[in-house]
Amino acid sequence: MSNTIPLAVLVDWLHRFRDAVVTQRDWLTELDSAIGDADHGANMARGMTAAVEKVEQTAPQTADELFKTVGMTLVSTVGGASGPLYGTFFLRIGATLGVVTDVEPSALAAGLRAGLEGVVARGKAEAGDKTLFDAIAPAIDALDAALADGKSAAEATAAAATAAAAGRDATIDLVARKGRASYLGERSAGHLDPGSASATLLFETLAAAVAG
Amino acid sequence: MSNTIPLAVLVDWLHRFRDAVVTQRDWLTELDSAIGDADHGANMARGMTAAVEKVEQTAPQTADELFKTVGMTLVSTVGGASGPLYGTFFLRIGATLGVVTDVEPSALAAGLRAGLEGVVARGKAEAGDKTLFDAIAPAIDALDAALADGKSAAEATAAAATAAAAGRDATIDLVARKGRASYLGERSAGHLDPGSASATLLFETLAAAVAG
Amino acid sequence: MKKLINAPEDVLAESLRGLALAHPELDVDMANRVILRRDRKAEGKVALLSGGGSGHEPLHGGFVGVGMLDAACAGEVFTSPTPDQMQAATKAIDRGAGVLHIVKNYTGDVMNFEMGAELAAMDGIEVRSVVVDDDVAVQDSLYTAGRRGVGLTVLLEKIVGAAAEEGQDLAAVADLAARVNGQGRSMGMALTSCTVPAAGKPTFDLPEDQMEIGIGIHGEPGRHRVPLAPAKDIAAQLVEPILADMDFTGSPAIVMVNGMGASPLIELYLMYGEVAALLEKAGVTIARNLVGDYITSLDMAGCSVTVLKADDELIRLWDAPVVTPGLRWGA
Amino acid sequence: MKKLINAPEDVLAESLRGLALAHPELDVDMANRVILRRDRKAEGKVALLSGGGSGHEPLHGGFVGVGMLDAACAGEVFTSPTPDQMQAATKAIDRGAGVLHIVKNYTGDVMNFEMGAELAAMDGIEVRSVVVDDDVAVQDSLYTAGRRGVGLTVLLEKIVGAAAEEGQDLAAVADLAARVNGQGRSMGMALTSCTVPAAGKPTFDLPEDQMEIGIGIHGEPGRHRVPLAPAKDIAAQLVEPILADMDFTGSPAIVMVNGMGASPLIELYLMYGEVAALLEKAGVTIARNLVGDYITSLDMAGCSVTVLKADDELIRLWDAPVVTPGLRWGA
Ligand SMILES: Nc1ncnc2c1ncn2[C@@H]1O[C@H](COP(=O)(O)OP(=O)(O)O)[C@@H](O)[C@H]1O
Ligand SMILES: Nc1ncnc2c1ncn2[C@@H]1O[C@H](COP(=O)(O)OP(=O)(O)O)[C@@H](O)[C@H]1O
Ligand SMILES: [Mg+2]
Ligand SMILES: [Mg+2]
Ligand SMILES: [Mg+2]
Ligand SMILES: [Mg+2]
Repeated sequence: MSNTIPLAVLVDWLHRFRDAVVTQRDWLTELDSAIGDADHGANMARGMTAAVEKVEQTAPQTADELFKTVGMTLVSTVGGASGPLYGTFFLRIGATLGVVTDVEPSALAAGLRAGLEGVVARGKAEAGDKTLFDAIAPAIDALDAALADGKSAAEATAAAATAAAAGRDATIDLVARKGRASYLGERSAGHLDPGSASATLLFETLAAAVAG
Repeated sequence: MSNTIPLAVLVDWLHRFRDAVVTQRDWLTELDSAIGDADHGANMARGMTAAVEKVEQTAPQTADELFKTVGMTLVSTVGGASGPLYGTFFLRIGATLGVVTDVEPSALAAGLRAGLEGVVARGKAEAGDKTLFDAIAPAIDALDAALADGKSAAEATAAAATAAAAGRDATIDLVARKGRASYLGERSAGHLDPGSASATLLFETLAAAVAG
Repeated sequence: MKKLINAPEDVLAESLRGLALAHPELDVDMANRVILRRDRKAEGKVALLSGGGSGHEPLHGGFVGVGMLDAACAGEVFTSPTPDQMQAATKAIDRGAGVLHIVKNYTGDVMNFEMGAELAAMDGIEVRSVVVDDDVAVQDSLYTAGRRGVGLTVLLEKIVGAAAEEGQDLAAVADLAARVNGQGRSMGMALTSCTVPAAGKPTFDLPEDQMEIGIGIHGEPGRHRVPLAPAKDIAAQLVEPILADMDFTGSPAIVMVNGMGASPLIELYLMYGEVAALLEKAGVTIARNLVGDYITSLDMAGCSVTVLKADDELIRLWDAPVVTPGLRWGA
Repeated sequence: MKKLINAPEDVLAESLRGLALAHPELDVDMANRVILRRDRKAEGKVALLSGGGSGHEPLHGGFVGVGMLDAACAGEVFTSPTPDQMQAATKAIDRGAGVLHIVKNYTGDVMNFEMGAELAAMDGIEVRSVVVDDDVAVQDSLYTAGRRGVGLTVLLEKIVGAAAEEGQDLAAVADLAARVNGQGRSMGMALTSCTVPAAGKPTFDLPEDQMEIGIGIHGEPGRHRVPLAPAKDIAAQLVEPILADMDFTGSPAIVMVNGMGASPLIELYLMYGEVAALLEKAGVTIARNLVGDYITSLDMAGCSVTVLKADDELIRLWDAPVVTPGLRWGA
């Protein structure tokens, strides 16, 4: 059994992520209503719908093209905080993976790590700020650890999804220091961060796509 | 037992009418909410409060002064439809009664009749238009009839009050042809006319004042 | 009731105080509740007075200024002002050329202005009146109070104000006012009731899935209660009765989409898009427009549409300079 | 949800259509969702670009015109526009003298405008930015997103727009913008939540007897939920934190009482009376004011107060002619 992830699986991931944010659109918006401005579901659904459409139209043949297409489309259709953040995330993944069609799990992990660094470069978030960072960072840490332990791509991405969900749930108790929720001060505590929720969907759909 | 009505009783009537519209303010407004603009209670309460205050300040010594004071105050403090209508009503009563201190019941009836004619001159209302005319006109008819029958002032004003209430209740089934309720067309049926309600209070308090 | 107010009975006085503080170019007579221009018109110019119940802001006080009204009388919320207010205002603004009273057709307004004009006549001032009655939601008839005066009032005050400003005499100004009134029609709708401060609760209940078509500007229920509909359908329900009542083709039209007080501009512009498309389809040429809150009904959500059949002369007067808190251009 | 709209996803495009129809003096690029002046500035003049999520009308599209913005990018409701919109707009309005981006301080707006400026720089256009952050409801700190940009944006766009119109260069215009931002403070409150069309229901529940103090302009809950209070107390709750944050005595002030979208003018004037009285008591001299809906939050009822410490130069620029749908005087 080869451990490399073919481009088709990455495309499938993006479809699944699109489906997830469309399906969970109202939930994401509800989370954003509590401590934000009630648009995160609409933003992610609009952006990923456009991104997958663009992918279907242009049928990219390499990983860098695929993720660049997604990243550019998110940047140009989402707006808000999530547009530049998710956009930069995917753009960096594409740049890191380069002109390949099959992706080694470790290369994917490196790409995701680069994506996270792009998010931090744009948004200056740190651990505990109550942002999507708090789901993505532990997910990538778990992915790295599982791969270092010799786990399969399926096992490692499943571990990443679990870690993302844990990170997401841990945002509930946090007082936001970045993004709109920070305006609420102490009132932001007790609510799940919407961006960490969509980021968890990102890793859950990755695991599902890799598992097939 | 003299049947003449002393000025003090007329002053008492106005106090009682003031108290009645203040007490029934919310009810009058609620009636006006259904088929008007929700201000008849506020209008009548504001106007009669100002009128009685003015009467207390100036202490008019004759019927014409008394009713002129009330009429002028209503005209200058109420506005809306009820201001000119009730204002004209009282102004005409005053002009008809003239410089007297004690008022014969028949003179009062003539004064009220002149007041009604003033209302009609201003507002062009006819019977069945669903306005305060529909309470005032039958009240004065009843008053005239009772006095012609040789009834006492107390009996005659009580009959007037009963007729006013009957006229008021009969407005429920009417489709309004005058005033704001006319804009509702058929939808105005099924609701009591607010002006006929305040006019009924006018005759009920007259009867009460005369009865002592 | 959720409002930015203190005691309900103080709303009018306190709002006038704020208006006076915000607009030093206006002179607010707090005792008479009359809003006047600080710089009065020159001797020999016809003066324009309007007024009505409060709760329709910026109408009428916000339309006092150069090129529009000389004064406005403010009544209590939804209650016509009183004759002595009109007398005081008429006296203050008359420059020897007479005064035009612009009255919206409501029993109370008409009767009070009639008495006010009688009082002014006793002061030796020549007064002419125009009664605006443009609301096609109301069936017109000799036996009723007739049509309400609604959105056209704004357009009329602007156009007639320009004529008075350029020095036309009272007869000409009054004739123009009558002509404008004859050539404009309006229709309104409500998504929600308004709440009269003194009443403390909504004038009518309107379920989440219903709206009122054919409302006026006093929170009175409309002619029909119908299911809530998309903007496109709402526009049709407002435009159709207007076009059915008068032919607007063949002349340039001035069109207003007016908010009732609680409908945000993003929605009013959207409505204007729908209304303009319908009018264009019906062959009406829109020469000028207004979109915004101009004649409101307190905190009611909803809108109204007004269409005025204009001509070169009316367009010229429309374009003339106006400097008021509510309408301003050309100066 | 009761709104004058068709499908929620079409609100922005359809509202822009209406804006374009209503204002032929504007050029609305429907593909890029950019609102521009039809008559572009002369060569060599600094151009001003702003933009942000929609739902704040008339901000920003309603402030495009002579003496104010050269273009505005419209994002989805409450969602910052995207970098390519800013790139297209910047390119369209640059007259060789550079472009100032006026950005409200929200993470999304700041990031998107940063990327937009990067793209414009790649097109060889000199871009400077000012990030407006005037909301005293938010604790300022190095570790957070900082204060929100709210009402001061309106005043800044007017004043800086006048400077750009009279030919000041990019450095001067950018410095002026930074100076204005440093000298103004705002605070807002909500009586009701707004409803985002795509969400379909109010962003937060607010009981009949409660209000939110310290809200922004995106329907986000405020800093505190407190019992509903009279206008007098509300004014104090808005004015005090502003005065606590900055000393406004000794200079003329420009003051805005702004409606959040569903509060009628009669209430806003009343609030202005309360605010002006409090400021006067605190020794603040109000030189100019604005009362009305200028930066809204969809259909939210409530208001905000903005105070700008001005001087003769800022007052001169404030008084300079402006011709936009939302603000107009002097021409
Ligand atoms: N500076 C930041 N760094 C990382 N993530 C952020 C930052 N600011 C906001 N976010 C994330 O963005 C999410 C909100 O996205 P969205 O609602 O689409 O945008 P907006 O806040 O502009 O409305 C937040 O829940 C948070 O996870
Ligand atoms: N033309 C008229 N003639 C007689 N009464 C009238 C006329 N128009 C209205 N009314 C009376 O006035 C009442 C309404 O008074 P009010 O609510 O105080 O004034 P408004 O209608 O101006 O708000 C109606 O209920 C009706 O009885
Ligand atoms: Mg959001
Ligand atoms: Mg009434
Ligand atoms: Mg009334
Ligand atoms: Mg947003």
